[in-house]
Amino acid sequence: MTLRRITLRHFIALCCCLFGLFSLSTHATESASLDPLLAELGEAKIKDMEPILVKIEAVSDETILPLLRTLLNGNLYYIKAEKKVIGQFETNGETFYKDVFTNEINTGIDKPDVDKIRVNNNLRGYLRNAIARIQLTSKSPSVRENAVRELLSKLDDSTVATLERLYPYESNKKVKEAMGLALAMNTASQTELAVSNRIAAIETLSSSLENDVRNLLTTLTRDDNAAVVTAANIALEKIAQRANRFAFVDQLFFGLSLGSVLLLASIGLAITFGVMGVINMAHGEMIMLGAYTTYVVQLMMPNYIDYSIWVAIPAAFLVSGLMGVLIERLVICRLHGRPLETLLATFGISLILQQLVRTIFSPLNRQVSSPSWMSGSWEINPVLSLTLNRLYILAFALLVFIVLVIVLKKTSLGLNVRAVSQNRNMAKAMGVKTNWVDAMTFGLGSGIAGIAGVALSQLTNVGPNLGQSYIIDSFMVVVFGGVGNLLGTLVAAFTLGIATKFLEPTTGAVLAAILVLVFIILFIQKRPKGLFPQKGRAAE
Amino acid sequence: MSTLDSTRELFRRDQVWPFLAPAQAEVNVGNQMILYVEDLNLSFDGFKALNNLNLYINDGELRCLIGANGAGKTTLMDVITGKTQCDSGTVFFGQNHNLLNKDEAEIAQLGIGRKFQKPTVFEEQTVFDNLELSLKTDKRVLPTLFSRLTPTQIDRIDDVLKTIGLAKHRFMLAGALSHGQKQWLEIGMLLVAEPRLLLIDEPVAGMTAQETERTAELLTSLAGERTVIVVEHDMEFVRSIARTVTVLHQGSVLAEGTMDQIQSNKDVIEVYLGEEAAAGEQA
Amino acid sequence: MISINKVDQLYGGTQILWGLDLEIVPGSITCIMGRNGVGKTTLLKAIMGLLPIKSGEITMEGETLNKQSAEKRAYSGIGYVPQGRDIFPMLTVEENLRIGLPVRSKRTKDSPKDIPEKIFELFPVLKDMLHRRGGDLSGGQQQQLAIGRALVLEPKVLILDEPNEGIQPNIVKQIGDVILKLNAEEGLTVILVEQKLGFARRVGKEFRLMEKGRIVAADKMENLNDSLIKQYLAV
Amino acid sequence: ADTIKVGVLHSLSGTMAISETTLKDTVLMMVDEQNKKGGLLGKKIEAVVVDPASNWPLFAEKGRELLTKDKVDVIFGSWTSVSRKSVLPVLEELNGLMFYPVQYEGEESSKNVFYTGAAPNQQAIPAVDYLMNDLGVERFVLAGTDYVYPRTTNKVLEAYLKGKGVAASDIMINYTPFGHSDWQSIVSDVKKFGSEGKKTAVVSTINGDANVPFYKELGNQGISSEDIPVVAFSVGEEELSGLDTKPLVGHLAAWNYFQSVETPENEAFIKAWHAYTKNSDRVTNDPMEATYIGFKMWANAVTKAGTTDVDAVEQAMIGQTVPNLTGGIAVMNKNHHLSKPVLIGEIQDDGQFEVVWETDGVVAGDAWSDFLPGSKDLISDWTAPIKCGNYNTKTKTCSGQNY
Amino acid sequence: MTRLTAWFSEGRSTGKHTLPFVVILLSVTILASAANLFLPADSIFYVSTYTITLLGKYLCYAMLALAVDIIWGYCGILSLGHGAFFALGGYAMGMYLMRQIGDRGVYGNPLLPDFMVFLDWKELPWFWLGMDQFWFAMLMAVLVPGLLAFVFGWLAFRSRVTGVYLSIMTQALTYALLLAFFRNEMGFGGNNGLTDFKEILGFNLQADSTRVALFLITAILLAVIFVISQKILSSRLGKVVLAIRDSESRSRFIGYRTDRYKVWLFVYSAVIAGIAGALYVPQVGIINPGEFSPINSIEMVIWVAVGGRGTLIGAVIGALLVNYAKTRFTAIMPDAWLFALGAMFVLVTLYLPKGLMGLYGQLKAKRNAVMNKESQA
Ligand SMILES: Nc1ncnc2c1ncn2[C@@H]1O[C@H](COP(=O)(O)OP(=O)(O)OP(=O)(O)O)[C@@H](O)[C@H]1O
Ligand SMILES: Nc1ncnc2c1ncn2[C@@H]1O[C@H](COP(=O)(O)OP(=O)(O)OP(=O)(O)O)[C@@H](O)[C@H]1O
Ligand SMILES: NC(N)=O
Ligand SMILES: [Mg+2]
Ligand SMILES: [Mg+2]
Repeated sequence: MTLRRITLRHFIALCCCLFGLFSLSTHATESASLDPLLAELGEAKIKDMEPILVKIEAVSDETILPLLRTLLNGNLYYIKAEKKVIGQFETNGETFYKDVFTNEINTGIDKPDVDKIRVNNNLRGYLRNAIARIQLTSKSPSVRENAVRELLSKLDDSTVATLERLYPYESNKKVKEAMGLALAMNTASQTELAVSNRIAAIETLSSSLENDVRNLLTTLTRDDNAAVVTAANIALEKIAQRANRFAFVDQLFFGLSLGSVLLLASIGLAITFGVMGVINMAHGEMIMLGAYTTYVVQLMMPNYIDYSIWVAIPAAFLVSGLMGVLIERLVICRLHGRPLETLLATFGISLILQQLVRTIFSPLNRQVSSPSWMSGSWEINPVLSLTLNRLYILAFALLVFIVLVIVLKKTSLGLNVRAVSQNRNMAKAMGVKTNWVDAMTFGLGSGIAGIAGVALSQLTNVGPNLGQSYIIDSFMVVVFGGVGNLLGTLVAAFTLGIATKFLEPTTGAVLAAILVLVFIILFIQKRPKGLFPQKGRAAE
Repeated sequence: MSTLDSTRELFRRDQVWPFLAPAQAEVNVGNQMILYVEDLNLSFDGFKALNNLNLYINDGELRCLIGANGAGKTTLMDVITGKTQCDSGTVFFGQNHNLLNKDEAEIAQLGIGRKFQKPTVFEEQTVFDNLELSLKTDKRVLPTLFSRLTPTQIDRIDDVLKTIGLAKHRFMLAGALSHGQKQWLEIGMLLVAEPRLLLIDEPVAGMTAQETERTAELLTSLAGERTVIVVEHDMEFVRSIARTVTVLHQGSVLAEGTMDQIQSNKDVIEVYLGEEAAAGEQA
Repeated sequence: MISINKVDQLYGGTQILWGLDLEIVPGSITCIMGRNGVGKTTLLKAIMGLLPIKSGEITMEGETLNKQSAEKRAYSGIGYVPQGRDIFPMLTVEENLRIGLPVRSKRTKDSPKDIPEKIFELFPVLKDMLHRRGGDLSGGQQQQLAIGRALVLEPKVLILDEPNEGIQPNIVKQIGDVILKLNAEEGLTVILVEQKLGFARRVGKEFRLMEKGRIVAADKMENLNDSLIKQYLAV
Repeated sequence: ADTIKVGVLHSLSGTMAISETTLKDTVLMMVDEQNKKGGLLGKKIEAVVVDPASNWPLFAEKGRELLTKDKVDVIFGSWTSVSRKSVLPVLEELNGLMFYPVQYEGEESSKNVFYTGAAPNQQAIPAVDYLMNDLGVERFVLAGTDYVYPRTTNKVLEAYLKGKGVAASDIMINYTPFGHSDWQSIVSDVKKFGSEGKKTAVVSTINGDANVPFYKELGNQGISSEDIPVVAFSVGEEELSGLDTKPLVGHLAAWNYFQSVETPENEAFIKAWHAYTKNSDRVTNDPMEATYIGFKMWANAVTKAGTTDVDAVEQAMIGQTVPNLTGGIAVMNKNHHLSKPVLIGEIQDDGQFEVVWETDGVVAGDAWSDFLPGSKDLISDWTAPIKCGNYNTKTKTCSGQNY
Repeated sequence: MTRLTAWFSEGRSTGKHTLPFVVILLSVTILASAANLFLPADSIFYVSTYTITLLGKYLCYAMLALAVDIIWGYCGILSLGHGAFFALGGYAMGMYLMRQIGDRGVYGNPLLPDFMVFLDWKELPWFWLGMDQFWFAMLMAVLVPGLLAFVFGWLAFRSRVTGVYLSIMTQALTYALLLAFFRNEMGFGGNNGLTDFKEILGFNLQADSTRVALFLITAILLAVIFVISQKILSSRLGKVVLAIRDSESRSRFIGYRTDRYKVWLFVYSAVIAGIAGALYVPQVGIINPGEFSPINSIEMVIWVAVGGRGTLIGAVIGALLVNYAKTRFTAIMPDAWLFALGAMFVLVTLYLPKGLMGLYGQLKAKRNAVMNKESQA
């Protein structure tokens, strides 16, 4: 272990010097020394690969980046026959091979000819650092900045030396700041330096939220020098204060995000159950159908995963909506005036639908990929980052909600369905096409459940039990908000989401769930008709 | 408030602590007055349904309550029977029962019966059972479990069935009755309960002329022993039973007096009767 | 206008209407009378299509209605004011009235965005209560709303089931005037079930007496005499 | 009887169907193959499939049905521990024989059950050894679904880690309900816990359905396997097939079998499986191998005993050997647990595992953990003279079952 | 006249089925028991122990269905959480049985059940104390569900929580208990629950005679509860209960404190559910938090609906039939039984609005009509 560290450091130092010396060297001169190394790499076992990589790094410069990246992503292959490496790429579902340096497409290669060069976690860590080291001199400021930040945790002498050398020439403010931070960290940790310098450095550090800074400061609280300890403590305190504020925002976001999931899951039910009065136990399965639709859509357009969502949303709406219309026409419409019995029938339907997907798609979960634009997170600062998929889903939930409210407010459907649910016969006598209204409304509610399925497929399992896991929550949200009140559903979903997420850190997930349930039970005692009750003489 | 004051307040001599008061005290009608409604106010989202309403009903009186649609008659009954909470005011039954802190069942058990404007009966039970349920009996859980119909009770029900003309339909489900029959059944439910005070909301709606007459007779015969408050828009009917008539308007009393006085009251004519009706619409 | 031929009607096992015949002439005001429970409401519901009839035929302007759903009949021009009002309780007064607008626009060929002003002229109280829930209205207000709601449809035939139940005298009078006015000015055909003789006499032009699910007497209103009343209306 | 009957007691509906259906198919495939080879003892094997529908009491009922009505000679079944615990009394009462193919918490050894899945010492302990020794992990998050298997495994691990000098503050334990789907706060806590300077890893005993949202959240919060590797004991190829594995590459799992291991046996097995399911995309996994080994051993034992009589087969089972699909030989020990190799694999973007570490030889399954105070002194030995599943080596007594 | 007969055959007839039901129930169970105990296993009339336990389980479910029907069918309170009471009763029994294991557990600890040893608990939690006494455990089996029902009902009915709000709250209740019992800290064995029981009152639970005895006791208790419930529901209290179902506010206006009626009926129903649970556990051999799962509670409602709600006999028949169907379907078509069961629910709802008992009523009405016609002719 130690031995390896030393060699590593040695080589890093070496390669840092090389940046300066050979920054203009050409690919041609390198490849001569590179090729055998690459061949070696292709033949090596995972555990023998690191030294080879160190050597590769030592003899090359920025031009090696594509190679390292390809390797990091697991796309580097080795052509045994030619003793050459090649990158495998995929565009629109087609795999092809190209030279990682020249980007020349090599059409003469088939899958059996090549072997994947596998990497493991250690190698990936190494590769990332190597890339960062190389990128310190990248032309793009943001790449340089990331490189510096990447290296914060690995500040060894040579890196520091490089940074010190690059620092005066750095023109970009942000990069310079990051470098300054790294250097300050270095200064702060050097016990041989003057105390006043160290304390000044610590003060600089106190404005950063980087984890590495905090870890360094924590170590410094055990420093031999009392003044340094005090300064470190003060700085830590300052950082903690800022971090706590962001932690609160973080938690709030978690709550909103959970709320948006609850909202999506229950909004369709707010229509079929809340407005129409159908105790729709098959609601969960409508969500499930939506999720499976997403899966099928992705199957049909494997090369356009990024766009598949845009197809999946309308498709899921149609599939679940049509299924809803079908159920309404075949079953629900015969149960008018018997709302409790809709529970029985729709429960039966939910069993059938579950078994149906189990038969068609197997009982196993299906794989739904996330579009690249929905993956990852939006890093606001080192302690606050919001995951993109959740952010989109939050926005999406609100959008669906608004659209729904508009549909119900601005079209006659909303009015008619309420009239029908309050007095079917009288609605008929007023010329309302009750059959049509019922079918459309149930279809709308189901369709929205389907859309919810698309969103949920991005977060959780797509399997036959998907619906089951949301049905109870959905009913809870609708009832807590007040049956028949869409706004209530919205508020209830977010209330429950936020409450859960603020409880969770102290109580743990299980207890939080229990407490929220108990809270709902007690709350309903105070407000027996939910958050937004239907008022008036007729409401009882 | 000083401690002394609050202690005094606590031990005021004119007050009995609720838990010391006898649970089912007789209704005290010492002043010949059975119902006191004072300064009653109630508004729904800013709309004043009852507006400083005062109303006193004598024991044994038959009082007609009229007033425009929406004047607050039904709402008043809602407040008296505990269905609706008022914003301010007092409602006393006799001198000793504050109705405002009692719930519907307690009020009913005190002897206040009500017929609703829209007939409400237990649709899935027979006419007979509807009446049995309304009998004046101990209505607590255990006594109800062990009670059996006594012959006198059965006779009582039979009597009432005859009175309301549903003897033939005694075993029919109440839900299958026509609108008018339900009205009668509801009156019957009131009768078997033998309440002290009857609040009757539009009893003759949907009844034929003869039935209306019969209802009038029935109600007149009840008065004296019982106190009856009737709300009705059928002026002919009101005239045939009324001794005192109170007119409500926009949540407060507009006029009170005999039928003749009322019929000639300009305000009443304007807001309620209309010229012709005041002149006495002839059949 | 509407003719009813040999209509039988059952509730479960009990027959309510027995081979009932009834002819409603266009532009008439026909008053159907009878004791409680003889089947008046049942008959009106059958005309409106809210109850399936067992046998017989109901036609309107020569076309059979038997197969038509209630909503179709609303489009064909039948307006219905049910006994017990049947207001949509959780809809506001305005919404209660708006429900009929699509039918109205189809029937009048204009496409009104708004509730016709004449409804509010007839029942001013509805204007004040426009944003209150129907179910919160007082009984009489609801009755007015029910009539107003039927008039929004601009019907050819208006079916009224005891429309004066619970309505204050001056408005009863007013409703009578409205019926007469619509009948006179727009030729509205009216089928009216009414117990109160005074009103029936004032408004009705024809009367039909019912007993045990059959029409037992029919004539002009002038000819409704005491013996008939004694025979069919007294208890 | 003219056939030998094999009962299949796996849930085909309900929450567990997702995992158990595959095992039902595996048993059916094994039965098929055996019949093609001429059956057993000259008789055809007949499979009797029932559906206990993920309902635990139904496992007992269906078990009884299989044993008394269908008179099966052996049962292959159960996944969750609770379902096993539910049938167990029935098996012991009616002297049935069951093969249990799933990794579990240990602390059990019945005369009537053979445990072909991993005990904690065949999965958990080697996995943390790997984390500590090879990855230099110093902090551990023990995350699990709140039920017995994770609780016990974590208890074992906690004791083990503390024994290795890991401070209590460097162990974070977290339990979540079944099917937990909102992992935001927990993953964020893990992230914080892991960013405090020491190399951190997550040891996951998260069950089935909760895994997909867990890994998705990991991916989205940008926790890469280099920063905080997750080593899971309940995530296999089948679970991964329902997941987009790109963001998960590099996370780990510890099993006794991976589909990616290239041996002739495994190749044959996978081929047979694809042929049987008529689907070349179907993956194989560890409980399938456990089922495979169990079935082979049972067939051998029946042949050896010359009868399907439970007592005879039970004795004949002990010492049975079957080649592992991953190489080496599995041995049935006296405690009804197997000796098997332990492998650690990294998730690849094709949903397969790349073996990154394996034990030198096989590890014998330990029915009673050496790291739990209550069971330190217990051993299981179903051979004479002890013949007991929970024999206390201190008191020299056998508690519980008396046969 | 026809109305009168209609009244006799419908309105007041609830008590009419009682005697035949009790007779059939008891004779079938006694015959089955005898056939199990005294006939040789190869006799065609032999009833296997498997069948006996299965029937015993069905009877427990029937009792549970009765409990659901009493409050749903008669009082209109749709409880989607009755499984909670059932499970609590079951846990009480399970705790007793667990304590009876004594030192025969795998760890041989005389005091602590295995799962506590295993989680390294040192002493018995307070709520386990006394559970080794049969009488005490049985008291708890009715008291705990009863008390929970009382507290919950008292809160909910007094605040006038009704309709779907109440249903969903009951669901929340059982769901919360489900999560709570899953927690190992609770001291009820977590997900694994309580199992591996050895004996009850000194009788070996595995013995056929014990199983038969449990089965008979279940049948007898079912009969007793049936008769008592019948009596209660045909008393005036029964009418009040129906009145509450019809129109609760109207009942209040004639002087009934409906909340109290509802609370007591709810408690009664919960106690029955608790008893059913207590009988269920020794027969199936395990109690686990899964019994709290909301889906289970929904299923109970469905048994009642299939049988015909508002008739006690319907509830019993529904429970027996649906569970029998489940047993058969899962064995005959393990891959497709959910289709069959689901379809059954849908079809029953569509074509038998009042459940099987409604069908029975219709058939009888038809026959009566035919007979009436004949007699008139
Ligand atoms: N819950 C409520 N919300 C809003 N307004 C209400 C409510 N209840 C009653 N009102 C209003 O209060 C007024 C009084 O109603 P009330 O029913 O007491 O009238 P009423 O005198 O009984 O009339 P009618 O003779 O028509 O029955 C009406 O205008 C009604 O719209
Ligand atoms: N839903 C029903 N089920 C069974 N029978 C019914 C039903 N509705 C009405 N009936 C019966 O049908 C008969 C006629 O009822 P209908 O309502 O038509 O009478 P009506 O003439 O309108 O009486 P009213 O003047 O009281 O309104 C009544 O005897 C009633 O008992
Ligand atoms: N044994 C398990 N994984 O439950
Ligand atoms: Mg009124
Ligand atoms: Mg009528």
